[in-house]
Amino acid sequence: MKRFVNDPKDFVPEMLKGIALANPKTLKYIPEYNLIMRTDIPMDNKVSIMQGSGSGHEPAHVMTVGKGMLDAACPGNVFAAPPADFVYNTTKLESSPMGVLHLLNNYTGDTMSFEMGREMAEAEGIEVRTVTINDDVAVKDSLYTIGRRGVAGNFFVMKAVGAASEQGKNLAELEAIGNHVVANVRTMGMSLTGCTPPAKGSPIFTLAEDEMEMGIGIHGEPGRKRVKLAPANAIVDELFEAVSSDLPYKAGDEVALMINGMGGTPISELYILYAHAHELCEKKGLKIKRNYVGEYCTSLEMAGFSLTLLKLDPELEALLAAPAEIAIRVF
Amino acid sequence: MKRFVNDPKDFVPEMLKGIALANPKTLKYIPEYNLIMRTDIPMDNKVSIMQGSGSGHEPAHVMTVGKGMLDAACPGNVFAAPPADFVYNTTKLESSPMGVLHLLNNYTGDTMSFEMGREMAEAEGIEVRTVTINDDVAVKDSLYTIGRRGVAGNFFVMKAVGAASEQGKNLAELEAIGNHVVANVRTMGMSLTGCTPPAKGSPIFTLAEDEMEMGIGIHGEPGRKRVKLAPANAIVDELFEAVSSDLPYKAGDEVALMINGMGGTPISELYILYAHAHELCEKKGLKIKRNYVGEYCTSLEMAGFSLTLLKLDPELEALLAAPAEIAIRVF
Amino acid sequence: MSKDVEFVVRTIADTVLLNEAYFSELDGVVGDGDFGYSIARGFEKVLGEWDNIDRSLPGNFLKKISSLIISAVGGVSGTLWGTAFLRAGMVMGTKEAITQEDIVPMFRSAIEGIKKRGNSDLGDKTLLDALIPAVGALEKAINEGKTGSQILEEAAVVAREQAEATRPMLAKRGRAAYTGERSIGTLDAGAVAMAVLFEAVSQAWKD
Amino acid sequence: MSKDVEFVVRTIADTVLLNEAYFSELDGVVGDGDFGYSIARGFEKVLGEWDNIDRSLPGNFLKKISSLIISAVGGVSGTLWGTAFLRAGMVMGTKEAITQEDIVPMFRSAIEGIKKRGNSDLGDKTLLDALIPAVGALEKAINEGKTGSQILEEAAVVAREQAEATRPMLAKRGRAAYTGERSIGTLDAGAVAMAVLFEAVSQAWKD
Ligand SMILES: Nc1ncnc2c1ncn2[C@@H]1O[C@H](COP(=O)(O)OP(=O)(O)O)[C@@H](O)[C@H]1O
Ligand SMILES: Nc1ncnc2c1ncn2[C@@H]1O[C@H](COP(=O)(O)OP(=O)(O)O)[C@@H](O)[C@H]1O
Ligand SMILES: [Mg+2]
Ligand SMILES: [Mg+2]
Ligand SMILES: [Mg+2]
Ligand SMILES: [Mg+2]
Repeated sequence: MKRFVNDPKDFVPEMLKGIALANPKTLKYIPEYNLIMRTDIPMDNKVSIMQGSGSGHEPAHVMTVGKGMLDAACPGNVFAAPPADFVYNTTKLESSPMGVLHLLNNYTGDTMSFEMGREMAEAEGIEVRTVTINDDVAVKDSLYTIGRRGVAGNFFVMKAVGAASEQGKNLAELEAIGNHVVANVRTMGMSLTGCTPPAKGSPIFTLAEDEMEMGIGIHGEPGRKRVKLAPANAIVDELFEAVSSDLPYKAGDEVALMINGMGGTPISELYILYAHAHELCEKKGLKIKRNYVGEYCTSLEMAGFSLTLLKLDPELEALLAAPAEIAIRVF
Repeated sequence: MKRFVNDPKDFVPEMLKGIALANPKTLKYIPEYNLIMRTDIPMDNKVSIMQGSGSGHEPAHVMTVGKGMLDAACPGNVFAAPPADFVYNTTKLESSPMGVLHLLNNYTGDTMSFEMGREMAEAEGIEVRTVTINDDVAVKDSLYTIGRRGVAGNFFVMKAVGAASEQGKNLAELEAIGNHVVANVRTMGMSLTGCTPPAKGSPIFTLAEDEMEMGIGIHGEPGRKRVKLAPANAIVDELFEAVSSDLPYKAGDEVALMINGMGGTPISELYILYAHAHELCEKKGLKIKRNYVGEYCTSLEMAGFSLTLLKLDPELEALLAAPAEIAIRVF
Repeated sequence: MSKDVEFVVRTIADTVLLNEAYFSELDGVVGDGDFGYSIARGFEKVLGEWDNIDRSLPGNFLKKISSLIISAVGGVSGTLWGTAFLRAGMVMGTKEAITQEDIVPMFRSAIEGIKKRGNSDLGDKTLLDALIPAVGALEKAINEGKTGSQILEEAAVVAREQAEATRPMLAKRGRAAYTGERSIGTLDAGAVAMAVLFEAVSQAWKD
Repeated sequence: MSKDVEFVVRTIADTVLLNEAYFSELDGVVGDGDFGYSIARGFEKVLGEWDNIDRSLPGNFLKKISSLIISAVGGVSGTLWGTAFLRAGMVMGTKEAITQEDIVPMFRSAIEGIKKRGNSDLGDKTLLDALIPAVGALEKAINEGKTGSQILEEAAVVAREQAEATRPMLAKRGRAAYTGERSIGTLDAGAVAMAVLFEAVSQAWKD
């Protein structure tokens, strides 16, 4: 695997420096905590919203910091949760009298860091609430795991609570909106290739030329099964069936449909996948009110995609349609 | 090479169908000519602008059709110029009393198709002008070639003439603006991997794990030299030197800086490259007024990037900053 | 209309489709690897419309072949091959049948059309480097009163020799030209295609 | 402060850095391949600050190790290893030196901390599956009045055996748990790390 890199250990900080240099007016970079934050926060009349999670999922989440979405993101290394220390310090730096909302993708590591970081912040009197995102239908909820993973559906949570916070909604209201999105969003992903964390230098797993992996996570975790490569439409059929048969979708529902590229799949192919997913929605009687085709939550250079459905109501639709000003436009 | 595809021959039409399905209000798709066009054109008081070129460069150009940029795009197959027939029929369908502007990337095939298509349209009384884009400094202008290739710099041409046409500028004015951008924009690209046209099924060229290709085109044409893989900053050094030493850049100039991904390079790496390019601009005394980091003009799934500099003046800067509404937001 | 022109075009079309991958591969060495694919899409369209093509006159037949190619193939190959068939059709005008005397003028006019549209000539490492000498051989054999299959065979031998002779040349036209010196040592895809097509027609004629 | 605690932590840090790639590789089989990298960044920071760490008391020393790890390592490993050193430090409180009687309580408290933060226990296919039995062996050897190097050697043998014994287990915690049945037949990276560290400390003690 070849990539553009200097010292692999500098991968994350150099990327963050680039983001800050490209957005000098709106964003600032605090190297100590891998922190990208809005220059204009905290504000007295607005809840601050942050997300941590590992690096390697860009544009999530460091490139979605900006008015109308996140106020700060403090990622860990590639595919590693941020240290509890980053969570604590970021919470403190962006702490507003209206409180701080943590958005957390449901993984053991992230949960541990966010719990510890939250405890440390609360000990200093900062009010914190947490929305836990777990939209991945590939992982069966079981006693053995901490439940479903948070994947590309996190975009809709960020967008909805980001828009609502600009309207001045309070912390409890934002928590409720975030949980409402979580209850209505489902995702499943797959990949054609593995991916290579810069510091590791070799792929996390490899797939033969005629294989693909279904139910993949966003950290190069192998999925639930490895099967023979299939035509694009057949792959969409399988993901759509898994996602749309999971509650809460039924004929007549209005939805947002997202085809999210994993990093190595060209946008041309994403639109081929979208075309078929769109038709499957129509066949099932789901009305597509908003669509998203592009890269939202990636796994480095992995070739693959995920399919997300979000059930809409008028309030949610308005929040998704609200303006946002972020480094990379993904909506 | 694995990709998401059904019948490889349907690659382009299926992608175009996806774009139209995703943008039902603003775009329509005319399969006969691979044509994506705005639903609201032609207009009596606005010059229509079109671009052809091959497919495989998405988002260029089918995903940049919309108010404020292109009015229509009629790509050929992957990496193949559109047939003269497409150019002719598209020109006819979008023909406005104010005329039609052709944007042409300087390649033999595209030039031949656009010349033939233009002659056919002019024979029916449609007024056409052509702006030829040739920003690639990797190719030496020589007797043996038709001159420099048009690459990622085409984005700035589209954006500037698109914005100016919305202001009601006439055909001659738009031609002048387009040529002004061409005179002030320079690009050079490189790659870490080849790419695989869907119908070909095998890579156009392959690079060893320790090799890279400098001065690459956007069609998988090999570049000027194959050299040992270098750290990210050293690669940026070389492209920046080639681009910025070409006229017309000098200390004190205001510029737009673009790092364009070739399709298979994650956005994280593009920001690492941007960080160093930004610092080189500052060192040379170039003032970055606008920056662009992402995918603008790609080569399928190729891992690589190009670096573009555009010298700005206040008029050009305003045109770049004007709003545009396209399927994919790239500005 | 004479059956010969139909037979030749049909052989060309079938041969192009058979060699799609091979032609693309040749173009991939220093070009962009689309030559076989592009031109195959043109002749695929020709074959798809085969039974509906106006055969009243050879000139009309050839012009229709041209417009089918131009509507299906973009860029260099669509324009140049379309131009070639258009020019050949124009030479025939309203003649009822093709005779041996028509052959060389048709080819010469096609060559002129390619040169003009392509701004190219002998020595630029293009299909012209095989086509022009092959037509020279055709003319010589006709003048010497050889039989149809002798004529075609001699043209095919020359086309193949000259296609091979593109190897040491520097590409001056088409996408291969951008690679400069690198094109030296590679075969030109279009020239090889000419050799393959002349050989196929010569072989089919004998069978 | 007793030199022993410093020696053990130093050996752990050096060993983690030496095994960075190996530990990541183990985690890559059914996990996400970052374990070695993550934990190495923590001990790298420890070594970077080595000379500045407050050595007035073993408790303070261990707590500082903990906070260095927590500031450098994210997620599971940062939290769990940070918790372990914090708990060990808290057991020491303000004692001037570590004695043999302190060893087992320190380890037990560290284990309790990991169990609580990790919501995990024996049999979940984690580092606990090597650590808990190794500490059991440590306790037994101490009670039997063995020498320092005998004690460490017995713990190391058990840690290695139990790390190997994670192979047939189904992962119930950490990222490996998401792969379900697939985790069967693979070694747990954290458990192997425990074996490697006990062996390294045992070896270093002898030298
Ligand atoms: N200007 C030209 N004049 C004549 N023949 C040309 C010219 N340019 C290219 N060719 C021929 O066309 C072939 C390439 O065709 P094709 O791959 O379809 O075009 P492109 O270079 O646009 O991809 C070359 O191998 C060469 O024989
Ligand atoms: N909940 C837990 N309790 C105890 N140990 C755990 C737990 N989860 C994971 N581990 C240990 O940590 C190791 C993986 O660490 P690391 O790769 O840093 O975490 P992550 O799974 O977040 O990538 C596993 O091999 C296992 O031994
Ligand atoms: Mg991890
Ligand atoms: Mg081509
Ligand atoms: Mg070609
Ligand atoms: Mg791990």
